Amino acid sequence: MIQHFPVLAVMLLFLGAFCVEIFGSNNAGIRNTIAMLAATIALVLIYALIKPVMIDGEIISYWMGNWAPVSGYAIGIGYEVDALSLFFALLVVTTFWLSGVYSMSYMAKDHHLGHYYTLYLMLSGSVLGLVMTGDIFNMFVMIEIMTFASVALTAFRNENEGTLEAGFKYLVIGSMGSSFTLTGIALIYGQCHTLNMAQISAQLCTGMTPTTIMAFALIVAGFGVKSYIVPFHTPAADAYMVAPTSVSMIFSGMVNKAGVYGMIRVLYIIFRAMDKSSVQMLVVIFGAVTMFIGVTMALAQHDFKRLLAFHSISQIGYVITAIGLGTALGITGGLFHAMNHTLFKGLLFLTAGAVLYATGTTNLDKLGGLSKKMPKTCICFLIGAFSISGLPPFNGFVSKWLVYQATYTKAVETGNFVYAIVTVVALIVSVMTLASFIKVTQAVFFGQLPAELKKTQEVPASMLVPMYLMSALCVLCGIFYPIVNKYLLHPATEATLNVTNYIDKMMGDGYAAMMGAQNIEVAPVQFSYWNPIVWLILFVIIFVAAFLVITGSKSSRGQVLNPGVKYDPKYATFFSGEEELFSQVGGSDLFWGFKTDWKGYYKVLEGLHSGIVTDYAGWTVMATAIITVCMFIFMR
Amino acid sequence: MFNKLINDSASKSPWLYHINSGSCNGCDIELVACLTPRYDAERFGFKLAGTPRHADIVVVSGPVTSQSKERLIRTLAQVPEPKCVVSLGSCPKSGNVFKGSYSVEAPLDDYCHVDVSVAGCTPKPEAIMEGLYKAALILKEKREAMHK
Amino acid sequence: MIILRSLFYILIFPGALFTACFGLFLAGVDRKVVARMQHRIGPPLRQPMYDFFKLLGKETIIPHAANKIAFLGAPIIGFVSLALIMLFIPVGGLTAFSGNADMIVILYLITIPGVALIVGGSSSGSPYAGIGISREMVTMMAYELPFVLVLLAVARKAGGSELAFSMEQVANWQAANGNMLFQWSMIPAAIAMLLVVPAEVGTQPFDVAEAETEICEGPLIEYSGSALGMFKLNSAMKMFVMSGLFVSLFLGGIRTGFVVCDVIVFILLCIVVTILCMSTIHAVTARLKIEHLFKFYWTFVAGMALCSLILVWCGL
Amino acid sequence: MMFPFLKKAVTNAFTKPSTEAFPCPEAEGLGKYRGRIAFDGEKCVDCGMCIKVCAPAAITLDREDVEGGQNIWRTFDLTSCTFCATCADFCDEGAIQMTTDYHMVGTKHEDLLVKGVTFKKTIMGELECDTDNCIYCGLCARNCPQGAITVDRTTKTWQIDHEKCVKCGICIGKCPKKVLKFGEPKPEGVVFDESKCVYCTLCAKKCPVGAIEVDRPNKTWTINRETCIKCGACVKGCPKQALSMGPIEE
Repeated sequence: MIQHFPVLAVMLLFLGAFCVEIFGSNNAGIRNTIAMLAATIALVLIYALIKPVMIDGEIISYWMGNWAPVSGYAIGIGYEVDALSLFFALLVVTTFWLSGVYSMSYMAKDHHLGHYYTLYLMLSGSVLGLVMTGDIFNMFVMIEIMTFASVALTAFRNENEGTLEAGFKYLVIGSMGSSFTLTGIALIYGQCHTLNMAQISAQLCTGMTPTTIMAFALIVAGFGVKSYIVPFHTPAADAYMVAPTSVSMIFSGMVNKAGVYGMIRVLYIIFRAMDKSSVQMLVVIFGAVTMFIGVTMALAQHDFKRLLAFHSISQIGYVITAIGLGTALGITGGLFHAMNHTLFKGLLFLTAGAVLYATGTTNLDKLGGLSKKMPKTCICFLIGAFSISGLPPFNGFVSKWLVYQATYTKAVETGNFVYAIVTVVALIVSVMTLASFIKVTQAVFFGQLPAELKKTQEVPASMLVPMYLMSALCVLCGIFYPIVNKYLLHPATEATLNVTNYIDKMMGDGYAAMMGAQNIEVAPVQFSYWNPIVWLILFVIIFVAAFLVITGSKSSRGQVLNPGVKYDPKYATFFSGEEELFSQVGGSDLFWGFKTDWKGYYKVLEGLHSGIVTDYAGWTVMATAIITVCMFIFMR
Repeated sequence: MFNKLINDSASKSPWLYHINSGSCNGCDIELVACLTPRYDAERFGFKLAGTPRHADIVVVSGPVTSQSKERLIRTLAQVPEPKCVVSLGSCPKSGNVFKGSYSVEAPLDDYCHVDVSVAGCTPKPEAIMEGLYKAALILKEKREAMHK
Repeated sequence: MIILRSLFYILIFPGALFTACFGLFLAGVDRKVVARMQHRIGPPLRQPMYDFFKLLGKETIIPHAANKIAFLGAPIIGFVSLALIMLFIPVGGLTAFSGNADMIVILYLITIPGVALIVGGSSSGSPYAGIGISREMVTMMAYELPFVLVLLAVARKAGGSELAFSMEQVANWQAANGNMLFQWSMIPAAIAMLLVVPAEVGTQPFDVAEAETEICEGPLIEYSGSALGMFKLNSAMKMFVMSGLFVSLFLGGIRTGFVVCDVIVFILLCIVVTILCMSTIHAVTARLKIEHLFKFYWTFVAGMALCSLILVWCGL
Repeated sequence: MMFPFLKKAVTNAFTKPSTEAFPCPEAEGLGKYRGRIAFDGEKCVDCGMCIKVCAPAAITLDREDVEGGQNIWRTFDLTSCTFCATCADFCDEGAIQMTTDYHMVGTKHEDLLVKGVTFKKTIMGELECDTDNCIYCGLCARNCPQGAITVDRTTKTWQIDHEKCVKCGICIGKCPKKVLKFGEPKPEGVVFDESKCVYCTLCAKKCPVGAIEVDRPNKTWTINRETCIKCGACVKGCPKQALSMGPIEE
């Protein structure tokens, strides 16, 4: 009964999409119930899979229409859910469920929401399908649905300026990526006469022919476009900014994770190219460049959501670097960072949406001092900001530490100095991430409240609930890492590295052995010193000790005075004696020291991000060409 | 339990905040001269603070011109208790030679209670340090009064 | 029993109390030495302690533009993280908590006081504080690169093939084959670290963030009373933590029999390091501009750290 | 050199600091430092020059009538004084001196005030008797210490010897009928002695208020009584002692 669940979840979502279109387009009640019902059932179905796949280590395979493989040839479309795909499926399901709850009130003010929920369900169904499918062409179909659903959702609020342009850019670059993947798949099909991933990877064990190398390069480039690595990252920046926040949360939580899943699937399982150090080097360099350019661009942004968009790109850089290392530690770090990224980036986008919903603008220069008006959102934002910049008690710290350790141990084992440089770049990027989130904190939540924002109130509860959930998850994942590692990360890493049981499950036992694929034993990654409970007690004890010193008994200490009287000059901000006038230090001009020092670099960077679609299309083609040439050299 | 220590240290680390309400800079230079190696006010714990929030002793110099009056009052209000005001030179107390001019609203006493006044048209650094030390002792009494 | 012992570690010995008292003492030494270098008598050694207790006795004013929780919470978080860092640094061979990733934890824990100052500053809602925190952040970005390079170099040197990210391994390695400072390939890293310490603590030439003349104490502008006292305590403790880190990284090899004189040796070395890198530079130079500071750290100091990393990398 | 001050700083560290431990030794080498004002009441002749020349008007007067004269309290408000010592220069009597005492610190306003009193006897006129109510009892004559009054009951006559009378005022106290009183003081001023004067115009130059004009060619010496402040500078300045202070006629 269990193996029906994956397909059931995906089909349910597509069915829900059509029902919403038919019944719910004018009646809000029906529409919301159908949407949420479909999302919740899908959530329950996928969560039910955790026990069999993650704990018992079993792989679920399901053949559409019961077309099981005949004498070693897979004809039908097979669904295969191993630990890796379930790991990503869990991320996908959680993200789109939370986004659904969030959009209930966030999108309430918009019109013709029927289309919105249809596209929302289509997008979620397609990403869920992509993650769980075992058939490469089915994966391509899901990519197509995902791309077009996200293009439509980007341009949903087409009355705002810049949405259509962003949608168009997304369409052009996205479809270029899909076409690369399609040509790759066609070549593979020509070579291996099958579309089933397991069988393809089994057949490729023997060796790579020029066509398969070409196919490999094209598919890797296609998935690179989908996961927004640097040369292809430009549409993401615009799309995240203009899309409604509940959608941009899905983009940064799910859509680029689907790209990353595709990369892992292709690199590790289908073509098993990751044992070649040169391919590893290529992927790591792409990752490092993405990290660096993403964060430096983010430092120069004036808009809250565009800054978050560039951060998504740079965090994906982290994940790609970690995965590119090929070591067990690297993959664990990469996967954990992908999971954390979905959590804290989703949280940050939700807070951005809350700010947009409450004040109507996300321009950093117009906002300020919102922590007094929106305390709950501010707390959630701070948790998200601290976890993304990797401060200890939160989850970002653990995953980033794993990434550093992985890159540096790789550097030492291979004696290759480039990895040490990558470690340093990773650490510096982490500090720059912290810098840009300090900028946002100062620009949006602290600092002075502009006059026109006096009337802002807190956002409604249904927007706050997903925020609380996500911040709780952020903190819990950070503290209870061993549990997360045992149940989620370790099985997923093992699934990535051990290809044989993936193939056997699909094609029947002994098939892989016939083809000569071998297994790599994965030692669980311990993180020994990090026993969080001791840390927690530590933190609390000293916190209490310090708090006593500050407030202390009223009599002996100076009292802590609350600003009772409104305009008593004693509580006014110190302006060298002047009348208190509004002069908020805007977020955008916070790092002029750093920017003046790097004027040359920033001039070049802003030049490259010209905003013209043809430039971006040029880059995509150029990057694919580079990848193909490198693959030909490396895979020889 | 360390109230006594707190009360004692109130006089041992008085931080100064200097307000120039229109002075001719004679007293300002002398005040800063106190921090130079020859007079070294820092050995008593005196330190120039950047903001009134960090200040214990507010040193006012200059005959409280009309422009600086309003700012002076606001800055003085922003200093946390216990605080002392020291008037430096003759100008704050009486407007010195500028008395009677249209823009001088001299006696500082109209705007705040002046604890210690150091006379002299540019008092000597030793005199300033003696005045500041006296103010530090007054700080201690104020601290004890506040504490009870 | 373990809980009691770890409580003792946390609260008393290498943890909060010891670091606080000794930090204040070190700040006193620093001020005294700077004064003596300017040919004046200078305040008594217990002056920072007086400052701290005086500030405890003053009124804590919360401006109405400030966000109360962040305003009061920031100094405490800074204090807590500094107390935690001390647990990882081997004070004379005795570490309270040690695992296989001390250095990375220290690297992150050291950013928390900086972040606490920034959050405190920006929550006070003053424009001076806004400028102050931007400078503080740029300073953090500036010294982070050389700091990371130094840590990687030490880890690679102490660990050989499998990396030694834990301070205990570094200490044992130094006990085995002499102090890290005396390895000639590590001297550039030591110099780089000596220059990183004052930036992190924020002493004179690098206190661009808390420039009391230009932007009236930067982030600390709206602080008064016990919250300000806590921040001053934090900066004093940072002085001790950073010099302690330098001593344990580069001068950890000196081992006598008993723990007590190990601790005393550690303290003396800390004083020497403070005088060497913080007081002399403070007495001799004037405050830098922010982009000069950034350029200085990312060219000269990072270069020194990088060349020692490369030297170590080639196995020297 | 990267740090020019480094060598100096390090040597400083090991030499004795140059701070004067101020509370113990007094600051020395003050030389002509203009510190606290010292005012000697006796020397002051209440000429009022100091008040006239004091820029910040730091000097205030209050007269207090005391029997037989007037106490003139002259207060120097140090918090208002600019220590230019002009008053000291103008005070010919040398009543105002600038000491080198720089400890001018006060918590109360009174600490920084320098007060001095000059007693000035009122220049009374001669003793007169209101003869119609006088009963010629002779009490005034008996009590006069100098024996300046002679009373004859029989011939009802009352004489007084003006040279002997020191205007002590005891007789006024004794007279039962209160008929005795001092008359209008004859105005005092600069008395000019024609014979000794050589018209050298020194007195005109000395006079701070310019009350005296001397015309050498036609040998005339005039004085403007109103502006004259009776400071006595001309008397002191005249080489021939032609001028003296005394009662003047008109």
